[in-house]
Amino acid sequence: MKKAAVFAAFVFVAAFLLFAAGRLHPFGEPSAPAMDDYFLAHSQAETGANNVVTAIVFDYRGFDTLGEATVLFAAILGVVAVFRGPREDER
Amino acid sequence: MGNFPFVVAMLLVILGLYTLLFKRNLIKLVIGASLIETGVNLFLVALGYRTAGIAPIYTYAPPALADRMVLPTPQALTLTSIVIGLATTALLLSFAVVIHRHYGTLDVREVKELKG
Amino acid sequence: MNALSVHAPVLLVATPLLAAFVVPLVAKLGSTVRNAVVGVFTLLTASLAGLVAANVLAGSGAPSVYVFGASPLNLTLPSGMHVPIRILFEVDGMSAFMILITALVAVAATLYSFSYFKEHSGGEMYYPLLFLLLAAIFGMEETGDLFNFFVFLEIAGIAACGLIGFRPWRGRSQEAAFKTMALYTLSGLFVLIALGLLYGQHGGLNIAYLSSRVGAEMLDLVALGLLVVALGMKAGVAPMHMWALDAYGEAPAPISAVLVASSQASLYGLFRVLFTLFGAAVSVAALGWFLIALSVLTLFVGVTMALLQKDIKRLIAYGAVSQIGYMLLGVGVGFTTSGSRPAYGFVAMQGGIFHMVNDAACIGLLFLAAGAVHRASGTRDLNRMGGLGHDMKWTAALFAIGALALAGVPPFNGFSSKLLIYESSFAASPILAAIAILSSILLLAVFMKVFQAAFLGPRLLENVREASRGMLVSMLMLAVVVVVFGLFPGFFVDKLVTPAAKALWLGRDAYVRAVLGG
Amino acid sequence: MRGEMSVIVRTIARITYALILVFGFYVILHGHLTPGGGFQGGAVVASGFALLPVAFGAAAAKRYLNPSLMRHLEEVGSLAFLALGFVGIGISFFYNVLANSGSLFGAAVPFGPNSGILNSAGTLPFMNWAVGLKVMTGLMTIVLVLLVGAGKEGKD
Repeated sequence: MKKAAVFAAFVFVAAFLLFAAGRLHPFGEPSAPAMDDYFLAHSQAETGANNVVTAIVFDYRGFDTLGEATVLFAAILGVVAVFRGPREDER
Repeated sequence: MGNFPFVVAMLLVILGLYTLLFKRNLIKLVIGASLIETGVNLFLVALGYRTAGIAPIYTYAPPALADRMVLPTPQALTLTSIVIGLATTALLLSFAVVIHRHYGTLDVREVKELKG
Repeated sequence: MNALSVHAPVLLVATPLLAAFVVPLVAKLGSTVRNAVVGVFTLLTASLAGLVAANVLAGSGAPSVYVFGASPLNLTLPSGMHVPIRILFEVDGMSAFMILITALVAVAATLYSFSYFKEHSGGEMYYPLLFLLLAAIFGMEETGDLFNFFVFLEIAGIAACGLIGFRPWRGRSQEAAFKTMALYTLSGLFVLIALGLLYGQHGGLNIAYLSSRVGAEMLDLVALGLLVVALGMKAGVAPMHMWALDAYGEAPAPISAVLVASSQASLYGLFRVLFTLFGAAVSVAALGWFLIALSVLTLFVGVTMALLQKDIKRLIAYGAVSQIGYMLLGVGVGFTTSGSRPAYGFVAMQGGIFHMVNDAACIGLLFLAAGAVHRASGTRDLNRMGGLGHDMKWTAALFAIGALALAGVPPFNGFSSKLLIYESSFAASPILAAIAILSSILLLAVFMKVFQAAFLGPRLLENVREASRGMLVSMLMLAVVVVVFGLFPGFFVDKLVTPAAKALWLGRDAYVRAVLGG
Repeated sequence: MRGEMSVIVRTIARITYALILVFGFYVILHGHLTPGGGFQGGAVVASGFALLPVAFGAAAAKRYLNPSLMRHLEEVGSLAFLALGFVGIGISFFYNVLANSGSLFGAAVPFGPNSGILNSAGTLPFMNWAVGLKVMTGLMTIVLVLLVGAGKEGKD
């Protein structure tokens, strides 16, 4: 019973994902590139970086990168905590 | 089939979803989560492709093609999501190792202590 | 405004991040220094939260915008552009309200942790993870960028799972952490797919910009569906609530309290998506009924399953799940009646939102008290404890306050918000009001039983000692909030809840205008 | 991965180890000019480090790479990155103060394809270094801790 419900949900989600993929703009022709064209045109002047992706990662969306560095930091803390030291008193 | 690559990326997501929902081995669950991540990353990168575009880097870019670069934002997003995926996978794997240490098995059906 | 006020929204996130990076380094100097540093940073974060909220609530009601890396810092659109290109924070009444809740829980949880984790190892990892979780929650509540929201969602998920599995010698905690992490990953990736779809359609990631562009097209609706499912999962809405029970049940007690705030931040994200991102695009009434259906299911599952539990923390976890149902019910009723009877709809919204702070305070209090009971008695099985009230008078009294507030008994705060929900949902459908009241009565019965089993009767356990002073003070802090919000609901509804409800209900245009101008 | 591998693997590892490291540092240093950056370069360096436990065994690798030192270096990298965000707070968080300033890394770059000016891009190269340090030490911490953790399990 529970498995059937999960399977139904799975089929539902899969159908939606495939439908969405089919309905998107044709591959190779982005429909709204205004923001990206801005990056391509201005990143050299505004940040001085030839690599536009680096300019976005560290300048235009630098705060995301701080978050991503934090994610790695959190994962390391989690892994180290899980594998730490000897067993302690249950309480 | 103008957007075949999107369909392929979504198929990868669906495969991962299937693995995550119906497999019983903890390591396979981690693989499922990784598959979904890969599919989503492919999807994001594919969103920004321009036919016959070049990488958005001006160093020694061929001048004739310099006005036809692929969109850079999806690449930056993918970079972020790859690192996030890596962090998730590392954490999931270490939980799996400790679970194996406690119960001597990786089968979710034998691990289930938390019920109700 | 002075420089501190201007930069307060970003400092609110940067300060706990700084703390998380610094604490492992100063932990070498001993636990006293470490605790001092942790305390200072917590107080600093809480006062910044107060400053941010005060600035917004004292202002004209327009959202304040902070653009990262822009010069000047409120330049959302470079000249000639119609798309915001940089990440920005956008703080309105609802964000301010959520920030205050988080800050309240943060201070109580940190203070409690000082005593609770005294003898445990790994403090140099525990406090940084706690700070990361708080920074991520604040970030989720402030950000105006969908991808940035996703990043903070993932930080919150990873830090939370690190904390749930923080006691690796308990196999069950690892199991709960694995389960939770798998589910968080899934929901995070759903959010990522949804924002990929929106980005592919409209070429932007800013919530305000997307809000001005999304329509009732099929692709946008698929994105909406994915976002609702993903954020609902993370908030612990039935039928995807299973992780929440394990996570709340197995996490250390102060973390369970912070996880409630984290779930509420996901719920905030859900409301933000429904009201702001898709506020102008989708048919309101149908979505409202969908939310109501989810909320009734959540209430039903939470309350009925709570009746069967023997483990005190798991039982409270079911209580926490049922409270999410109340919040959804209030907002769902607000959604359905917004067209036909806006007066009732607004009251319902107020009720749902007011219930968030009440829930954070009383569920947090209950989790902390349960942690104290577990620490003192060494068990979480209700059948094996009894008569703890003889030795733990304060904890018993505080637990009773939390339980009565949770069950919606006057004069505690749960009553004042539930009353708003009862009367407004009665306008939508009397059956809903009946269900809501019935759930409250059942919750009261459940917690009467728990209180009786744990605290009353003959002493079953020897050598039980009262919780330490730090734990009691942090519980007392939440209890004061519970009582004060219950005694003067009108004041808080006026000052805090109404701006939040307005920002969510009517604030979409202002939210978009603050970024796109015009 | 507990023992060391065959002499072929060890010899190849000795040769490629240095090359991988050099390539990784090159990717980090030129992050603002060529494909790559702090993350990619850091990952390359970490994979070079990861060769050591693969080829020579975990015990030998732990003599050279100290997990707790790695972890603290990772924290330093995070702090440096956060501090670089704070550098611009006079204007706004993450504002690139050094770009086009004429000072270090402040050279202006003409629009369009060029051969690359290393002394450009303002705070970006510093951020690349901070993130590179963070990622290389962070990934290595995870690898070493998982190695030790999995090793413990074998002894139970």
